[in-house]
Amino acid sequence: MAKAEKLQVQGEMKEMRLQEALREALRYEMARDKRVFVFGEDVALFGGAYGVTRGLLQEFGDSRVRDTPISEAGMVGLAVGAAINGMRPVVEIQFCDLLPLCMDQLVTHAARYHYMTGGRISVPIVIRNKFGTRPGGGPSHSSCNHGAFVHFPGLKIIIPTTPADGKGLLLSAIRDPNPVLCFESHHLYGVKGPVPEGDYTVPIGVAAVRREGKDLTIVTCGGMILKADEAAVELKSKGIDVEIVDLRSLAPLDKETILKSVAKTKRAMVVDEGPMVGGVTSEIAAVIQENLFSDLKGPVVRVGAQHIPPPHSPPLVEAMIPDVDRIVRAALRLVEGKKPS
Amino acid sequence: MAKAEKLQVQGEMKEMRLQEALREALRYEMARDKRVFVFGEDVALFGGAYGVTRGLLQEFGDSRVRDTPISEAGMVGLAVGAAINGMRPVVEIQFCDLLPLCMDQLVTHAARYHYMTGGRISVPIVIRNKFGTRPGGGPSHSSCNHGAFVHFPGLKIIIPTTPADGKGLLLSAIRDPNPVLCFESHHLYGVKGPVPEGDYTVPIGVAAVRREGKDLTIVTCGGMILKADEAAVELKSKGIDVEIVDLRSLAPLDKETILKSVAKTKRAMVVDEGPMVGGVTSEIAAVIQENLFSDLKGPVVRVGAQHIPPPHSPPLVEAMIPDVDRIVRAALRLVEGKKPS
Amino acid sequence: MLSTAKREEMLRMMIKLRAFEEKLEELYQKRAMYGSTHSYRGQEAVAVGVCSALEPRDLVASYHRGTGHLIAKGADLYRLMCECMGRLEGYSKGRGGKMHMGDMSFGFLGNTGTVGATVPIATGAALAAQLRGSKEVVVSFLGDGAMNQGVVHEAMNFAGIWKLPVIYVCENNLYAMTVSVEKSIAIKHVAERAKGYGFEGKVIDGNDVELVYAETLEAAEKGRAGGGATFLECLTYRWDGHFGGDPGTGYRRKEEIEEWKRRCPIKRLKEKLIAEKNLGAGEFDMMSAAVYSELDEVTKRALASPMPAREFDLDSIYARSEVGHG
Amino acid sequence: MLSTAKREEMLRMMIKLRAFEEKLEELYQKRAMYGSTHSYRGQEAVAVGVCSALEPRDLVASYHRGTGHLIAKGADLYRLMCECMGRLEGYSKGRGGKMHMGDMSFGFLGNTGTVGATVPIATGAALAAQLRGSKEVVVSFLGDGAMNQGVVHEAMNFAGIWKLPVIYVCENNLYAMTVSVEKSIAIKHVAERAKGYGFEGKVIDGNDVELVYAETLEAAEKGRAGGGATFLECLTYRWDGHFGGDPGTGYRRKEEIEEWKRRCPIKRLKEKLIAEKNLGAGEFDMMSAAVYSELDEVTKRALASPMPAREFDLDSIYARSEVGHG
Ligand SMILES: Cc1ncc(C[n+]2csc(CCOP(=O)(O)OP(=O)(O)O)c2C)c(N)n1
Ligand SMILES: Cc1ncc(C[n+]2csc(CCOP(=O)(O)OP(=O)(O)O)c2C)c(N)n1
Ligand SMILES: [Mg+2]
Ligand SMILES: [Mg+2]
Repeated sequence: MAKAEKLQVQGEMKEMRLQEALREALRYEMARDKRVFVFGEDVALFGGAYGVTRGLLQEFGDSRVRDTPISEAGMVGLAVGAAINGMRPVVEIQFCDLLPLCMDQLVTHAARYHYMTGGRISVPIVIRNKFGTRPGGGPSHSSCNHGAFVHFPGLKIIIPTTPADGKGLLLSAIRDPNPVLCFESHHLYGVKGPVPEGDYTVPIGVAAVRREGKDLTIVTCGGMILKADEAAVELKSKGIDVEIVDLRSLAPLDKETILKSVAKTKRAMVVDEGPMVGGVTSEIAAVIQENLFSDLKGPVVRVGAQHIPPPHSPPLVEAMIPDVDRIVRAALRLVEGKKPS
Repeated sequence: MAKAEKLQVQGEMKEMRLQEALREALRYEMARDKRVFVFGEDVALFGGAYGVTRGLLQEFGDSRVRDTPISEAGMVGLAVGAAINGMRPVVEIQFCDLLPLCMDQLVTHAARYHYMTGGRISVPIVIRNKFGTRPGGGPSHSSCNHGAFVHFPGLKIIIPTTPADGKGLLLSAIRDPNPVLCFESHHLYGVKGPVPEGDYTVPIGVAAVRREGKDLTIVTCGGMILKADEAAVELKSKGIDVEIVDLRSLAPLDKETILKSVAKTKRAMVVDEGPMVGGVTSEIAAVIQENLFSDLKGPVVRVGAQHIPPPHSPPLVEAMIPDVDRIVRAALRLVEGKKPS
Repeated sequence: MLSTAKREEMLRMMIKLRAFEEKLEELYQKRAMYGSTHSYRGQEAVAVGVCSALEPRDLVASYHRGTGHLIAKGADLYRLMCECMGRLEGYSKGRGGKMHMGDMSFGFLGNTGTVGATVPIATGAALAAQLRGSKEVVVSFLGDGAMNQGVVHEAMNFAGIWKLPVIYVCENNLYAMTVSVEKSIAIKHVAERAKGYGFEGKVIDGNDVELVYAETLEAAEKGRAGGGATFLECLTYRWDGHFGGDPGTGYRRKEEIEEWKRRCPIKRLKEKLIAEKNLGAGEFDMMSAAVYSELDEVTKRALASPMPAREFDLDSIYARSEVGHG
Repeated sequence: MLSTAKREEMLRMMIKLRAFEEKLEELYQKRAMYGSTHSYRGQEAVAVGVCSALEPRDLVASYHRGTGHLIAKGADLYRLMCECMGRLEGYSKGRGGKMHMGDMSFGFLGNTGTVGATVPIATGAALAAQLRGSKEVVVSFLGDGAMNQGVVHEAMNFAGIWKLPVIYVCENNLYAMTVSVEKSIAIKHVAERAKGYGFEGKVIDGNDVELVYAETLEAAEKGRAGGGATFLECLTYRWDGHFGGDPGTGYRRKEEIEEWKRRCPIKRLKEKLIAEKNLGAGEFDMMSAAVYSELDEVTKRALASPMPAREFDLDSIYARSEVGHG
């Protein structure tokens, strides 16, 4: 990233991939807290479809690291029950396209338990899953449905981008007394960065300003941070100074950071890998215009995925999800003050 | 309604409740098209939890009107398969809180089949369900989650308000070659209105202007039409002339009608019974400000449900969902040009 | 054999369950409670037989027809009544209503209006017990209708492969709302399905509270000893309609209802105790009167208790986090 | 007994299935196809035995490991290959890839990457046949792993209560990705579960194409005659890793793999035909060579075919409505 967020830590740093940083969080917390355990399809013997849980079986044994049958709804339901009875389960759902299978347990049960029992019960579970649209993934394996969950009260939702955030947010999630959905980007698993050692947490619900600028705020999350950053570099060369807000959490949403940035730049764009319609871009656009209407120099522009299922073939995927060029063009239109066509 | 939409029909009219009008559509189409059949929990012998399917068993027999086990996901999956193999299933899901149980079949399968088979297969199913927040319903029986489905490409979504639309939209839905989700408002089932006899359809994807006005557009859907209308009457007495757009369909969304109205009134409010965050109000606010930014005299204001699960106790429900007073106050703030607090 | 004292206690508890439903029905008619009732009358022997066999540390999960399980497991009648009435002093502060409660202080994992949804939750609670090596067992109450929910199948499979200390108590009352079990299941006894998950399924008379007690005790001991799950299909019947307002006769024959009323679980134990001379008819009436008057009392207090304020509290959706960030 | 011609046809088909996977693996290595492979090598007798016993009007639904079912049911190799490569002339115009196809012209209801999701769809297609009184039967292919999905349970229950003409062909290849069936199911044979739905479950040797054929024929006749569903658990094995790139050895013993390779379904039928003197070794080689060269040919054409344009088509999500509004 052009200008990485300064980490607020003194301790040692280690360079690692997001994938490894997430594993670090799991290892750290499993060692510290006996209540934490991990289960999911292929997480034990195989180490997880994306290697995040690799080595945990060997380190913590097959009672706390469990392979499961293919029963997503059951997995989440079991996690809810185990959490209510005092444990801290971390579940891996192989990819976010499978979340609809456990939707009832997630949105009606895990999410509502605290409220609907008058606060008597809370449900500290973490549901990790991979998301991201890419060639070859196709309609059942490469969705970005993180935006849909924002609509359901009671869930927390995190989307780490940097490896440091991967560790820090996941650690916070495991310690959080609420159900937390962790969306891990396919595009970022392999990206390296410095990660603080030891007990390092990043608060849920706090966005990060990844790049400072004065002409335009781009609000984004997940894998799109890479495209937004590239676009910012290109726009810089065209004399447009972009500020990038990385949401990190979708729920609670850090309106303060978003609004503070847009109040400064007076122009906002929301970039997301998920479908625009009814998604993250719409919510944030609505919030910004509602709060900063008279400050804005132009509409809040949405740049998200086209409203189709994620396709298989490379050119179709490219046409579907935002790329640097779409972001740059939208920025130019906005700054030049023209209505987007 | 203060000013009912003029029905575009010559034929006979009959006064009936929404509930009966929906039944009319089912009866009409079952008689006309042998491929249409109805199934769901308690729809046959009992006539449906809300009486919509009453009498169909007697009229069409137990092969075409079937009671089912409590298997929501299975029901939708079976409907998809029956549709692919040439039938026109209409499924009743007892209330929208149960839709998360069949989410995978709905959003990944029914919705994506046409796209992902390159158009070779289509899935003409109708999924009817009740929605609406009310005292005593509580967290698993009285949600409004219609807004969540907008995010998933491939579904059509209808929300009839008048009995005439109930018949006309449901008839269109059954004839549509795509999966259609029909949200039926708890608050409107019993409301009466004139319904054309015979073959009467209302196109999916076309909103209705229920009341004309020049100062402010209220965009809404479902049960909230009643509150919006009451608010309009009250605002009229305060000298504010409200135009009401009843969405009728959420997907496809009739942007044209919405934008045309707001282009005229230059002020917009979106009222919805579902949670504001990530819902219908956000999507429509985003669309309006994106398209009409420079015409607007103020931000697009969202008046939706608070971000909590639907509660059981009457005062909590009242505090959660929009009422006439909240709408009126928001309208006054908007028209007076102050920023909403 | 069970002691007389224990059996009297079960008898009193069954009366309490019944009295509660009758009171609730009365309040429903008067619109003093919100939402629907789901009367447990007729099924009392299941909740009472099961819960009497459990230890206090044991847990239960329930479903929409949950009032019986709640009371039998030890819920406070006042708080329960308040919740039905949407009062602030209800278990869920009026947020949940009678279908949405949970309180671990008396081992109640929760109930919900989504048929089948607590079955995996109960199973997960049993997993927690196993992981910790604590010795509680978990009872998952479910109706016959819930047997056809996918997640119930998934949960039972987990219980089978991981040998979890859970007892599935299926209250087969022959109907799911208006749909008879014969229409929705192609075999005579759903207990048969337990075999497919690798544990035992038994069919028992659910109106015999002593039998239910004994079978639960056995299953609980097995679970505690690491022997895994048990499925108990308890044959029983609900006397009333599915919900308040449903006479329950549109889809059931009068004779069937009458026949099952003759098999009343309360009458059965009462007559047995009387025949054994362990209970006098007068004693029974006194016991019953005491229960009913307790309920009158509770109802009066609940009716006088405050409603929640007409305000929403955004914070109420999250438990407060104790995580500090260094 | 089956005619020699029929058996030769099945042999040729099995070779075709295998050759296709090998070609796909080659293309995967060269990054000329997109997404992952899910090799069907080793399981050919199931798809071929089943589909050979079906009539053209009969339908099948498949899953992620679906190439075998597609080809055996009559998919055009060129269109199939194009789809794997994301080409415009693929069955799904490059939108779906090899896990997402459907074409009723050869009775293929579809496959999907969501384990278990096509099982209710197949069941619903059987319901359509029943409602119409048309006589097609439907085969629902599924893996052992799919047996623990909730919706599969729900679907099979529907098949049981409504006596639907569907055959569940469970290809038990002992693993779901890396998780062995013993870890995920507590009984020896999942076929046992069919009883809980009220229909027959059989365990058969899934590497014996003639047996698979015979059992399918019997089940199909039963279904057509109104006798309802059948569950066939076909014991088999996948030779390769779960997906391209997985050597398949991290969670399986080498000896196990070797043992199953010795039970190769192709070798088995070939040797039988040779032993019966119904096939010469030379004839087999010629048959094989012809299949492989057909595939080379198809691949070449597919590689030369156009990719879709880099554009999105919003209309593509809906089928065009023919409803007029008066
Ligand atoms: C998943 C789900 N589907 C449907 C309903 C509507 N419903 C409420 S209770 C019920 C019947 C439940 O039957 P059973 O499980 O046998 O319990 P019983 O009511 O007989 O005690 C139905 C269909 C629901 N609440 N949840
Ligand atoms: C619902 C669902 N869960 C998990 C996955 C990831 N996954 C893909 S294939 C597979 C294993 C499937 O095993 P099985 O059904 O036995 O079929 P096989 O691969 O052995 O042919 C898994 C876990 C998925 N695609 N869908
Ligand atoms: Mg029942
Ligand atoms: Mg397998």
